[in-house]
Amino acid sequence: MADQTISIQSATAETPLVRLVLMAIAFLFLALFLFLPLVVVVSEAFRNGVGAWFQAILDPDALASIRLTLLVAAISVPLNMVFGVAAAWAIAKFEFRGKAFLITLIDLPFSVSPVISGLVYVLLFGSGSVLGPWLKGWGIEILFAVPGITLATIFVTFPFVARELIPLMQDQGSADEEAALSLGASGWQTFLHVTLPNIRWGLLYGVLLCNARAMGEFGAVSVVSGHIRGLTDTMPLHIEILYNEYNFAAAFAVASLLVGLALVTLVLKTAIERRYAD
Amino acid sequence: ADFTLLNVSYDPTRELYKEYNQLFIDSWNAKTGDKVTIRMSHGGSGKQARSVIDGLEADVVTLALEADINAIAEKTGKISAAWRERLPNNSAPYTSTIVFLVRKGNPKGISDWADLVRDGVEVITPNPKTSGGARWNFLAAWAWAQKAYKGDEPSVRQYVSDLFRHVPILDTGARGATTTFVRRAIGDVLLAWENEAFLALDELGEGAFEIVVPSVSIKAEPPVALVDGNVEHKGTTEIATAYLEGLYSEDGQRLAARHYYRPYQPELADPQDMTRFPDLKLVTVDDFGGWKKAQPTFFADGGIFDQIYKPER
Amino acid sequence: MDLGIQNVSKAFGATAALRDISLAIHAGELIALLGPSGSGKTTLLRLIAGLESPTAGQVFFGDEEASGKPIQQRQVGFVFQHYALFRHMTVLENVSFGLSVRPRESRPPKREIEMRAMDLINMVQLTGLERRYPAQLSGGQRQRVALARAMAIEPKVLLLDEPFGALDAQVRKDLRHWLREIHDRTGHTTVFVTHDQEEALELADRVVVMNEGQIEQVGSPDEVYDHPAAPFVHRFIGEASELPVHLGQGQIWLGGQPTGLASDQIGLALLFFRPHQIELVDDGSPCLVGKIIASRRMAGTRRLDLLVGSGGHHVEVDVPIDHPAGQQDMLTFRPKVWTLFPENEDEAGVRRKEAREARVVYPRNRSAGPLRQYEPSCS
Amino acid sequence: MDLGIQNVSKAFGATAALRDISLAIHAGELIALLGPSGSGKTTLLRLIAGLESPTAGQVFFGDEEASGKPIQQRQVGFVFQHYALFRHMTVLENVSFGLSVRPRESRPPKREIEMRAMDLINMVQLTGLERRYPAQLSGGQRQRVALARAMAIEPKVLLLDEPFGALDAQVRKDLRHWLREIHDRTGHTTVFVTHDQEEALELADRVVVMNEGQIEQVGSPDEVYDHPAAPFVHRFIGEASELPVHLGQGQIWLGGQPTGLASDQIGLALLFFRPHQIELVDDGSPCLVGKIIASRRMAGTRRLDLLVGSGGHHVEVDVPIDHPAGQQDMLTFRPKVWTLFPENEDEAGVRRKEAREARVVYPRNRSAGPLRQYEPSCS
Amino acid sequence: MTATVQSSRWHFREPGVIPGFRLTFGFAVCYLSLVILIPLSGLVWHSSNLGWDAFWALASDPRTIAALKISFGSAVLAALINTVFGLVVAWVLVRYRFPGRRIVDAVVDLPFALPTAVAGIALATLYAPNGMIGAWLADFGFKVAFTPAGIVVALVFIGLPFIVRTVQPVLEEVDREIEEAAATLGASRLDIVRRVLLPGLLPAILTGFAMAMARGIGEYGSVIFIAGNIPYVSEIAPLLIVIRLEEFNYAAATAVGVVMLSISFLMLLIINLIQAWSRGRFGHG
Ligand SMILES: Nc1ncnc2c1ncn2[C@@H]1O[C@H](COP(=O)(O)OP(=O)(O)OP(=O)(O)O)[C@@H](O)[C@H]1O
Ligand SMILES: Nc1ncnc2c1ncn2[C@@H]1O[C@H](COP(=O)(O)OP(=O)(O)OP(=O)(O)O)[C@@H](O)[C@H]1O
Ligand SMILES: [Mg+2]
Ligand SMILES: [Mg+2]
Ligand SMILES: O=S(=O)([O-])[O-]
Repeated sequence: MADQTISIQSATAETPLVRLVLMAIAFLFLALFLFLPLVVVVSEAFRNGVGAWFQAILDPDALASIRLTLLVAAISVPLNMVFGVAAAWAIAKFEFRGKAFLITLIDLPFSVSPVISGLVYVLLFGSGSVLGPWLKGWGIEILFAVPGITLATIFVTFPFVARELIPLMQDQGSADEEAALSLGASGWQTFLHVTLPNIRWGLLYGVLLCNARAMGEFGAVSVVSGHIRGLTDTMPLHIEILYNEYNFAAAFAVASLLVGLALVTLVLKTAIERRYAD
Repeated sequence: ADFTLLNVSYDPTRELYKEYNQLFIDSWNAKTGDKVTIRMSHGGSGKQARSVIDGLEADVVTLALEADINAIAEKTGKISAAWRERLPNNSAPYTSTIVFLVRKGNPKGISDWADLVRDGVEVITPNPKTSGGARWNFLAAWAWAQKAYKGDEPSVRQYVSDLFRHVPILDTGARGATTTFVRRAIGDVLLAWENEAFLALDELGEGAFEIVVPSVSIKAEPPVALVDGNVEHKGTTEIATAYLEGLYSEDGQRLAARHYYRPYQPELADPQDMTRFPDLKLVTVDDFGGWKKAQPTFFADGGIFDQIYKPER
Repeated sequence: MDLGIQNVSKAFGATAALRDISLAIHAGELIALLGPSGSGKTTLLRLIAGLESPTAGQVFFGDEEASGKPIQQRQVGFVFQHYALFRHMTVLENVSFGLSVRPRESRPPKREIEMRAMDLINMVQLTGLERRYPAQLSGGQRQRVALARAMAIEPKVLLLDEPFGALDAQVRKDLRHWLREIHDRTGHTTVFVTHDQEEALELADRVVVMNEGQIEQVGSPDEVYDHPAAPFVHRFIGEASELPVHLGQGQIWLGGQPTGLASDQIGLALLFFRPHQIELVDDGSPCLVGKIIASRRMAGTRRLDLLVGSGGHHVEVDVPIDHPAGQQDMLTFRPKVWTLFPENEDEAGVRRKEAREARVVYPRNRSAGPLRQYEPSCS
Repeated sequence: MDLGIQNVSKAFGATAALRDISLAIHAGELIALLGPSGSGKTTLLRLIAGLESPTAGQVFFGDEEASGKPIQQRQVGFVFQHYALFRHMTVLENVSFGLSVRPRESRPPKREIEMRAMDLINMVQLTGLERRYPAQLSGGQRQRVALARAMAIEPKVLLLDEPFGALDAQVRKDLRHWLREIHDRTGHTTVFVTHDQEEALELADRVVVMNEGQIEQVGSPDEVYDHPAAPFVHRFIGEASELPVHLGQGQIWLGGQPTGLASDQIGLALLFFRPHQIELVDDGSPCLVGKIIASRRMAGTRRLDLLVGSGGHHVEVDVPIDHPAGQQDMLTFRPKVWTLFPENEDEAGVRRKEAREARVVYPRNRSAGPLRQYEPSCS
Repeated sequence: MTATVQSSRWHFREPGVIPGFRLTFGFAVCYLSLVILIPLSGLVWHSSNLGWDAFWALASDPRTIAALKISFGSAVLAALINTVFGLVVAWVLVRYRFPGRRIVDAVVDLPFALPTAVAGIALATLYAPNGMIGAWLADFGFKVAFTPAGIVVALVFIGLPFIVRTVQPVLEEVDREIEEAAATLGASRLDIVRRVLLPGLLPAILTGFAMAMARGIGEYGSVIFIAGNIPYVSEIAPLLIVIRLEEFNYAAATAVGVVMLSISFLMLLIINLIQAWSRGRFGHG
């Protein structure tokens, strides 16, 4: 499009003025709601200099929270990924009754308040429940420990991969899979060699989003964490603690780490996609 | 042996316990040779109590309100019903009170509770529903009004109601309210824990704020208690008890004073620190019939606090 | 490998895609499944491949009933209409796929897989392109990769679903020859689907004409063209003009006029003939008379649109390109070759209606419009 | 409305899609733009519509230069290959669209818009379907909605880009007639794009044959078929067999053998003829001799693949269906109608290479494979 | 895969050759039940402890209703704002080429990744009367942070990617010819956008709107930092849940939760049904 010789106004493009206005609106909007918050986080993080930033990150409690966050993400993201792939396979490759209902259920966690997402596990595993004390009797801690935090995270990030894959796989249909089967491939080989490569970008994208959200979840985790410093505080919770200690620079330093991680993964994903997508 | 203690506390005690824990670890180690790790959990007082109720394995709770510990005792039975009698001063090793924090030079000329409902005055306090400190704020205001209106309940209600109409933001916790007042520069006066107010002066802007002491305030008694159910199970009864008792020791009391808490035994604290606490007339929660009565009357669902927020329209 | 289809039905929910179909395919044959859209061609092909299972009936591979055989073991090469090439694999990888997913014990060594794949790529004339990805190939090239891929597993049966459907007319034509050659060379039993009768006639040993889930006729191209077994076949294969006639007195009559065509039957019938199989009549003997309403050039001949008989039946005939008929108003002619399908009074209306609906309806003998104001005059 | 295209070029970046094209289209004509993929047909059509603007040259609407005219004011009806129907609008809404977006002052009242749209829907034989959405229509029906929609704005010029490209062969054929009728009835100036020569020949008043961004020939269907102006046209339109010959001594020679065809020119040339325009020779006179390598049924005739001459040139000819040639090994024949295009020694190789690349390459006179082991024997 | 002869009797799933239905469907449903359904049904069960009358009293409590109104109102408003501007953003990202486009594109997902509390704090910092934007707005007499408008600001941030990410792919797929066709029919650019493009995007917009809104209704972390949290004015429903919890009143908390959950679920279901309907009718997804 770029090097078209425009002597008449193209009917399918806006006038340069309109285009300018639209871009201005978009940029202004993004600036107000996305970039400036980003700038705030980063500038606050480095308010006291790079040294202070490193100090905040290398604080043992901060490191513990980073470790915990990574651990929780490392458990919940693969689980949700496997679920997402399985659900998308079942939904996209087969016709069965109640599909729309199933899809709605998969969407549901998006619309559940994080407070409730945490609460449901408190109700399920709290001392007042049947399950909690019973598990405790076996020495299994759910609430206020890694399992509870992981469960809450799984709940909140549940739909990301499936949501990304379902429309993609529905669009792609089953012809490739049928071809592979007719060539003698087993179901597993078909998935591995044919389906997976076809959905890799969608999968990657879903996993990245899922991961970013898993590491950033605050509300739900806050309810089930117990906020034990250095033990059950994830990064977002640690940020809150620092903030409440009037240690703003440190709070934003840890926050900037999350932002940085998110940005790097998102940009990386864009870059990879651009290079390898045909 | 190695021990791990979990102290579930409320927001403004972070700095105090950070120091006290180290103190206790060292002294316990010196005394018994045991290694102790002390874990802290901070948050709004009510939320912390709820976590313990839901199974957070706290060895000790050091909360903002007696009511919160009562709730744990009632709902779980993990704390003995007679917990208040176990330690001196109703299990409150330190007390505090509610003061006003105003901006430098006190531009609105606020000197007492009556000034808070003047036109154009904005008051910052957290939400009594979610913040322990805020309940003390509420009771202090109520106490002053009772005195001012000679116990005329409708006038008292009217005053408190007016007061909250001057509150533009109800943060969920004391720390949030402080941040709003200090960092966001919203409001003319912050109703704060005395220790929070001093901390704000120290940490957030030397010279930017002033403390105003009202004519009447309340003696806030943040209590501490052993969670028997948990310590028995974990075998930490002895050390947890020692941990709480240590708060009453000379070291403990001095630390409390240094962190702007009024020690139970002022004579044990550094006199230098004690000079910072202004004299003021304090009522206590017992004047409201104790927390067992005050909590449901004022703060339960449908209580007085909810009533004053009932929309008039 | 002989293929047997015995009383096979297939329903999708309420739609019956196939109704009680039986068909025997002999080893080494090249069979075309020909029929309009929705007639069940793809469904039948997928049933043979094992991509669908029949609602009733059986499919035989040789003497063996195939129902218990999963698709992986059927050894059918299936070429999908839109190729279904693996986009992330090169041509070579696509062609090697079938061999490389074999269980370890029967899988050839890597070098051999590659060699065999290269041979196939060679055979389909794509040498030099083996490192390309499907996106970098033209439609015709992709089609050939799909074929090579299917043949790599040494199938006993090769199934192709509209192999050239998505291609340009020109390319399609070229690939036809080439498919025939491949077939002749390899000797596979081959079944291909098409809705293009020209393709079916040109390519296949035998043509299976399908309609609404049923087989209307099976026969060699010549048979189905020259001796259609049903009106549907006549209409669908080759060009057809049809006239509702009645028979009696040893003659065929159109609207009370004798046509000069002999028949010893009696009753109502449909007369079918092909536009190019007519002779012009100028000796005044009984014949068909048509009002010429349009004339157009068709490669080597001139095609005339006529309105024939008092009913104004639309009919097409071909005349030599330089024939003066193009300049005249009326044409007198007689079919040289024709077919009669008897029909009784009640069915007549229905049949004609069906015939019209089978094709897209365009203004023939309907109301209004300047074109349809001519009243045909009869001799 | 006359249309004039004057020295128009169009480049997309480095690709020249059109190179210095000039063309005059007369009011009321039905013109076909015919050419292989990528030859610039769509680009030319879009230039006329104003969807693209030329890199150089001018487009005239009548006497008016059109460059300054925004597309909205050109009043061209454009029918897109894939219809580009508005899928969230019903058939009626689609057809009404053009009228309902007119500026208020020239917009007919709502009732009238609807009436006019219904008339058009009626004309394209879709009455009863006006409340349907495009997704609920068949391909052919969609095509007709697209046409009705384009005609609703009472265009001066109707442009159609491969109007039937996406349709079934059968449907395509039916719609052709119908388009011709519509054209005759409405008298629009109509330009349509196709790469299907049969369609162009059957439908158009004049055919514009395009190749690589240039016009190779403009003429009536008969002209371009019978008198192709260039080898490309001969190859592209109708079926063509070609042989590299040389001329001399009043004769045409193939590989040193006389062909029995007369020519008074001298030098190298390409001899073109059509498969059906041959005569069989059995009187021993000079002629072409071909080894029969394949035979297949084509509607009314039999098509033979031959290898001719010592070079083994691939050639196709048609013989009557019942001719015994089908059972023989060799065929002796002569073109009845033929065309010569001279070429000089240097170009010869290049030309033939081009010819081959224009189509998909399939095994003709290349290496290996059993089919190509025949050595043609000459008379 | 048993390829037994099937009669036309009722079956749960259409037969086919692709393997793995039982495995994937089974796993998906089990996992869904374990992680989502059982916990959620626990919620419903708990609220049922209340009994219907108490439940109704709570659900119809003016405070609850006010909070729900505020939550839904701000969520709707934020989703509307996002719809308008998200559409513009998607348009600009799809249709225009400018340096840094891919970075901007990537950053749109940021709200998914940023901890909500951080988002709330950052937005409060910006929009507070002494913040960068807040101070500027204050000059014009606008207050955003710590007013109901603050809730909307937070929810706009939270919901933005939902709109952009659902509209963007559909917009990318819009056939240029559709626009050209409209132009040849005489439609102005505005007409084309208004009457041809937007209706085509409607299902996607609707989905994005619903998702953004559903997410907004439940949002807690970011909102409490920037809303004033004043009962009846800027107290959101999730905060009310938290307040009930602080009162150790689980039943009441779950009751509010169940009301929110039901409304959200209903909304999602309706949207999915509309989607299915429009797919059937207009032939796109
Ligand atoms: N998976 C399916 N679900 C429901 N109906 C189907 C399915 N596959 C085919 N059908 C129906 O079965 C009938 C036959 O379809 P089939 O695809 O075999 O036709 P076809 O002859 O291949 O047509 P085409 O030339 O259009 O490809 C049609 O009515 C079709 O709608
Ligand atoms: N928008 C564009 N940008 C770049 N190149 C283009 C564009 N449109 C067409 N071309 C190029 O211009 C040449 C002519 O294209 P055009 O679409 O006119 O061909 P066509 O004759 O319509 O072919 P087809 O039969 O495949 O539709 C081709 O080489 C094509 O790649
Ligand atoms: Mg088919
Ligand atoms: Mg084109
Ligand atoms: O920490 S508070 O409970 O006082 O908010």
